[in-house]
Amino acid sequence: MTLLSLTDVSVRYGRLTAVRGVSFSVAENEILFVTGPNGAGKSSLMRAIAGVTHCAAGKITLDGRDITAEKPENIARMGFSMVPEGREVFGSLTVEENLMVGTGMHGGAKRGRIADELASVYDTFPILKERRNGQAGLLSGGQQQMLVIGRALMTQPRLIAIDEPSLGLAPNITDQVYERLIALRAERGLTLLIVEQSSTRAVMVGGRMLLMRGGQIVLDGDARALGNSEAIQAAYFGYEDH
Amino acid sequence: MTAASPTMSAQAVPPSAVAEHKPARFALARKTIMTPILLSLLLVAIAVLTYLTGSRPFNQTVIDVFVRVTLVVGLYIFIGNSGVLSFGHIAFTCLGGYAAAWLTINPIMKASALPGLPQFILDLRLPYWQSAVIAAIFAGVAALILGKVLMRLSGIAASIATFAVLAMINTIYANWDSVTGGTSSVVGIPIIRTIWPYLIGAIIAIFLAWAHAISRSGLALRAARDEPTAAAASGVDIPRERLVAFVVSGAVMGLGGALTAHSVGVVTPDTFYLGLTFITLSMLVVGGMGSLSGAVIGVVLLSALIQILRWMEAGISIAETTIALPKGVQEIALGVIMIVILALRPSGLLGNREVTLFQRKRNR
Amino acid sequence: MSHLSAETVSVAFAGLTALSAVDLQIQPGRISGLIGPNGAGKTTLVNVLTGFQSPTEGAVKLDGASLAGLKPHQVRRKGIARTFQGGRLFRDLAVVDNLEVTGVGLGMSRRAAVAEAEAMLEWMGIGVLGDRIAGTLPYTDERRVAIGRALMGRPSYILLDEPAAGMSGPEAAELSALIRRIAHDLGCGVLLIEHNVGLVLGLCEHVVVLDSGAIIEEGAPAAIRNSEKVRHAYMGTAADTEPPVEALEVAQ
Amino acid sequence: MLQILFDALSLGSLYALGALGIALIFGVMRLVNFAHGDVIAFSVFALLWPSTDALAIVFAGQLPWYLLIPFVLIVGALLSVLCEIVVYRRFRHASPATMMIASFALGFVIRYFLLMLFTSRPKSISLLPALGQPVEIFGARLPLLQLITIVATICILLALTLFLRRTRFGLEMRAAAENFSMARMLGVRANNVIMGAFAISGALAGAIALIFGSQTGTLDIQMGASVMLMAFIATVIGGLGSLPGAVLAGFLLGAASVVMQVFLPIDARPFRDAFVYGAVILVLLFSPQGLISARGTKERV
Amino acid sequence: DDETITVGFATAQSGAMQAYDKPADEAAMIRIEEINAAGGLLGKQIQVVTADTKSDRAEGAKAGLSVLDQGADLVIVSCDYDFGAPAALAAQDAGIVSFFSCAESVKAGIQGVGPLSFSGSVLAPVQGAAMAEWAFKEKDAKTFYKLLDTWTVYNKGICDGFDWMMPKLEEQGAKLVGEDTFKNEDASIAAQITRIKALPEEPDAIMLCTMMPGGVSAVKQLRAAGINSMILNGSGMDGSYWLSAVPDLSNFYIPVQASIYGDDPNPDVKKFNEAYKAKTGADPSSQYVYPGYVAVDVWSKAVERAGTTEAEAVVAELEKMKDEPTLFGPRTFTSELHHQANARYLVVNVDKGKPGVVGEWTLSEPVPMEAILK
Ligand SMILES: Nc1ncnc2c1ncn2[C@@H]1O[C@H](COP(=O)(O)OP(=O)(O)OP(=O)(O)O)[C@@H](O)[C@H]1O
Ligand SMILES: Nc1ncnc2c1ncn2[C@@H]1O[C@H](COP(=O)(O)OP(=O)(O)OP(=O)(O)O)[C@@H](O)[C@H]1O
Ligand SMILES: [Mg+2]
Ligand SMILES: [Mg+2]
Repeated sequence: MTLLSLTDVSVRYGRLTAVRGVSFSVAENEILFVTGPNGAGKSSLMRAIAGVTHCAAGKITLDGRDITAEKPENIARMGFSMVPEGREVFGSLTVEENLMVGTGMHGGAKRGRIADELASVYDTFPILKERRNGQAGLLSGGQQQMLVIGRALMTQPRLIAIDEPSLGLAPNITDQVYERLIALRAERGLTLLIVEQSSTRAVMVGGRMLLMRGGQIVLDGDARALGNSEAIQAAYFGYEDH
Repeated sequence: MTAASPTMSAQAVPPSAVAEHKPARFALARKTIMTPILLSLLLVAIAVLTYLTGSRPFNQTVIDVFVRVTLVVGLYIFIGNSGVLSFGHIAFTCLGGYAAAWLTINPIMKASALPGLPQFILDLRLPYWQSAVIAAIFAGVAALILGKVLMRLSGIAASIATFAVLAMINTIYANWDSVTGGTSSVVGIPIIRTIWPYLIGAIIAIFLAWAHAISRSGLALRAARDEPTAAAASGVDIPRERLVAFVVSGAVMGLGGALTAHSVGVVTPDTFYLGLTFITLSMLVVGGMGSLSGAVIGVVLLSALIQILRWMEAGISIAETTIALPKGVQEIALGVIMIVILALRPSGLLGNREVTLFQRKRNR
Repeated sequence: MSHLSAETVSVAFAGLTALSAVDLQIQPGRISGLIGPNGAGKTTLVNVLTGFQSPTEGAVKLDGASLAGLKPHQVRRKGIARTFQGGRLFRDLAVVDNLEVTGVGLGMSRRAAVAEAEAMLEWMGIGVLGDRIAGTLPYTDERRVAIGRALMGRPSYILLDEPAAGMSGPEAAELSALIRRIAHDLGCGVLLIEHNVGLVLGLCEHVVVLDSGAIIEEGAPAAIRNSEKVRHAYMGTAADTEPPVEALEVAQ
Repeated sequence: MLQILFDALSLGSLYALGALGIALIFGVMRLVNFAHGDVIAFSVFALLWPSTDALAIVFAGQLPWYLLIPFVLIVGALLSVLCEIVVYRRFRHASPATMMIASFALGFVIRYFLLMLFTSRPKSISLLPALGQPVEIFGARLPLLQLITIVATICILLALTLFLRRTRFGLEMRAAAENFSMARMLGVRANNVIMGAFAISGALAGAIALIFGSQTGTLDIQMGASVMLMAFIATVIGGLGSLPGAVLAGFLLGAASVVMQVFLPIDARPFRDAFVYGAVILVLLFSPQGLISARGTKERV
Repeated sequence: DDETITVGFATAQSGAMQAYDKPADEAAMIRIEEINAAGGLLGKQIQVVTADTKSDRAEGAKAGLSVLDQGADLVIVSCDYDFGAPAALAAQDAGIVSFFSCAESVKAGIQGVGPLSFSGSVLAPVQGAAMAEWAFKEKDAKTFYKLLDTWTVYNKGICDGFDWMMPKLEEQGAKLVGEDTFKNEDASIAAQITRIKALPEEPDAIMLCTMMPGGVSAVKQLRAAGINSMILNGSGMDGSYWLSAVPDLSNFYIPVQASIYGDDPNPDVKKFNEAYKAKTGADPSSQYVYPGYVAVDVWSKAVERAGTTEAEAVVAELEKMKDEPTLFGPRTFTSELHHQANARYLVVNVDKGKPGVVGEWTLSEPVPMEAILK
């Protein structure tokens, strides 16, 4: 069943078009990688889905509902959780407070579930537990990255979108993040939408892969099959203008 | 937009070899000089028009506008380049205004009104333009001394510290009766009612601001405004660059103070306090804090707006009937318009841009 | 021989030891690597070396002379440059001006600084970016500009904090070539912090591994790759799967 | 000595209460709300009928205290929320300087609106006269009103701090304060949360208006200005965003002012404020982050 | 022009000063209307032009220039010296006579503007001196305390007059037992009150040199603290509109040029008050209405006597005036002082919240120039 679908979505910054007419859809419980070189428009696309960047054109639906002009908080409340690029932690809050910010939308009733979730995040990232009462802004770069991923998981989303999860993470931690995400997919039917610059990880994990370039989708297919194919190389190194 | 992708062909000469190809002398100055020239021409045009109309109240209005231009440009030099919002600059205007008063009032009046002044000042009576220069220097020196202490601070702490300076100077000037006349007005300052000295003052301020902005210090300070950490890592001594801007802008504010004194003929500490602070700051922010053109155009536009609203308040005759806004609506309208402008253009009318004739292009 | 060194440097934050008795030496013309898990203290070490953080114990020495008490801008003027984990470009300034700032900060005239900035951009192969406003650059270009900014005035040492983060394989390969040229053509001593293990191991002559503020291993790349300790504390699957960056470089 | 302490506390509590309102909004929006002073004036002028006569025509001012106090607090809260909806909402992504000038312009509008309705002549009104009674504590004399003010300030501080630290609303508010769009991406209804903060701040303004009005018996359109200015300074030297810091600094400012008044020789007394501001500069130089630096004001490299 | 005489008002018609300028303007208008109704001045009707200073100094200069451009023969400027001076200076430059409608600083005249400038009111020091002398002579006050609000020159002026008078009274047995200062905007004067409370004995009289709005707050706090001394003020605290702030206020004294409370000994004042009410719909709010009337009155008399509106001649006639009777007390102008160094004051007492005239006082000698210029 289709969970998220985009039709002809464009994003513009003034005169610059960062995303031009992109369409794709994500099925429930799917893993979808979005890859592509620097400046391809991946982050812009994510922000447009999350509702924080305005779509210049096109239509986005989540669960069949049109969310193109919806407020970000309402999109989040529909079960879409987004980890933006560049670690947006609440620096002045403690680590644990950061984790709790997103848990309000369940009405506070499910205290037990929140506690369980917290325990499992701490389990994945023990360092966060150690620093739970420390100020989040003082964490190291990688620790902050763990925090934002943990924070997104705390909202118990149905669809999680992560913009470059491996950014600044030590390789073994990156492994753990992926393990956890894949486990959640199996346990809860979580749908994953992951932006990575390099296709390596997609090839390793498997799943579907979109390759963006110049604001457009240039390749769409099974990650393993596409692999290190000619097409990918061309996409990264081509210099044609658009 | 991958046009920026690097090519590996650049196995070129190491940078040092290319460094011989320096741009021509004054290339930077030549490239940016259109801005102050255009801004000055704008002011000259206004002045000539005013001169031609011959209306005395309008003449006085335009004099006010030029004084404000001087002050707001002075603010811009520090605030625009350093990003530190200063609430204290009007203190330098106060210093300048009183200095001009001390130097130009008839010695007989001075001896009775301000007996606490040192004898050599009591005996002195200078022409207004000399006093204006000295006032500017005096304010600049004060800025140097205060800035030495204050420029270590940044952000809102610096804003409050500068405000504290303003409040201190205000309290001192409002109570040091023998030297400043206390809260009572200092009178006898020669009033200059021709427009030209004010025009010249404003143009001097504009060129000073421009020269500072393109200087090494100006560039380093603008960099530190956005990213102090990275600027320090680039070798920029932030407090020092701030101090430079503080002194230059302090001097311009002092000049503005002298002009204020000569345009009205009386000074009181009150003239140089919160009211003036906020109106000048507003003009700067509405015009665009990060641009010299914004500073000048902000003043001109807001002043024009105020003037139009005043005419409307006084009543305009359309087809035999006079329509007048109720008294007091002018200020409300001004506030609303300012909010609307800022809501539509949060970084001011001009943002970071400058007016030039040509598109900004690097000569490479 | 000239060198920049940290001698038994320790840093403690309230209730937390970020570095304990770390020794490290960087030499001109050589590329050293610094890796370690998140929170190991790598950035903190760079902060100490560049005057942003004063060590609780130990000292930083340049050619044997202590740098204690110098402010960051003074350290930079001694020829020790750095980049930041986030780009930290001057967002409102054009790219050339970003580089120019360093020149000016080091005492050049603006004319000289512009000339060197343009030459530097050319040399790095990103001359076309010169007029772009830095705030609108994509992530990866930001990194390159930041490196260019740090290279102004030909520093003797440059400390790069995760310059390849968020770069794809081919982009990392280009970066790798650039770093090599920085060391060889400019004679700069490079300290490279990266989580891209392939990049580090392919590039560095000497690698230091930090964990919980202490050095747990150091040596040549091959030794690090095979160290069980490092594999356990840090590398995970990366040691096996990441293609070494040299391979990609050659592939081009 | 005790008398001096009480004098200091009673002046300080007014500043402290003002500082709370400012610090709250600053904490939430990085906005230095210059309109706060005018909200103070407005909420108490709401007790009068608009008239340009010198004599005040009392409207709600005759209500019994248990209606009058909520009335003023609600007026303050409503006006403050209205400001947020009509104006500040459009400045979510603007720079602090822009917001500050916008708030100043807004204050200007409110002020001139009042001026048009009431003229600049101060209006007199006998507000809560019962509070003028002096009480004796340990031989020191203190008007009941000031005692109430001091106690109320401390209670409000405690309640607010607990509220912000312990409740979800507080957490969401601080999160929205720091990164508005990220908070929304986490499902926080950030606009509502910020509106809540404005309501509290507005009610605080109402409280100041009441205290000030009953203390001076005079309603002046400028009345909020000087309290607001001191409160603003207290907010900064207290440590931006730290409510206890703001309150502490408010009390200290009051104390400094009273102590200087008592101990300066008569010739230097008119210069009192210069000394107070000098002290402010010294505090800032020695601890630029403020007396109690709030978490998160430190930024690591 | 030849047909009419023009009076220009460069006063605040909006903003903070408007509340003070407007009543004086209205009173001046009443005098102008009277003159016009009686056939005009030099046989010509008086025409009025106005320009708004918006309670702003820089605007003041423009307003002055604006009424001058409209041909004003007399410029009435703002009530307060600071706000009126720019317009008055413009008039001085243009060789036109100007009157401050009710400024009480010595600068509102020769000293602060020039030889063509006058004020319709009385110097502030006269008020302080008169109150001290009256309290000593008529009320038997022996111990005095001085509390100065440093906000304005006006406040300081009242206390200057008091300071000049005090040594004379001390020779006769009075005593100054203490002094203190505060600022008008101070939210609380608790510290100042504590100092008064610390005196061994409550002073007989407190000379309170202040004005609205801080003055009300100070009075309220003094009384709330249980200090019941008589409080002496300048005219600035006249008016009943603020009395509700201090319910049942007593023992509170103000000097006024005439009474707004309907009990003025001079029946013509009552007639004026009625005329004022008829014109504006409200009773005069304070005695500061009256000087506006006086300004036009003395100027028009001088014009009649000079037979011209020519500044030099009019000023010469004005300077000849010695105890020239007006509806609100005699006026004297000299070539040194275009202001009143002495005046006949009515003393108003507020008793249980009700103000009323309780006496009349004229200083035993005019305040000398040194004290005025202090
Ligand atoms: N706020 C902005 N204003 C102007 N241009 C922007 C802005 N954000 C992004 N861009 C531009 O939009 C284009 C796409 O950027 P985007 O960040 O979406 O790319 P990306 O694929 O995420 O790149 P990366 O892999 O480097 O993160 C780039 O050219 C970038 O310069
Ligand atoms: N100013 C500070 N106050 C408190 N703790 C700090 C501060 N700076 C760093 N730390 C802590 O010190 C430790 C080392 O941090 P550092 O940033 O040096 O790690 P790192 O090795 O660079 O990690 P990463 O790879 O994630 O960037 C971390 O646990 C961090 O939370
Ligand atoms: Mg991206
Ligand atoms: Mg790091």
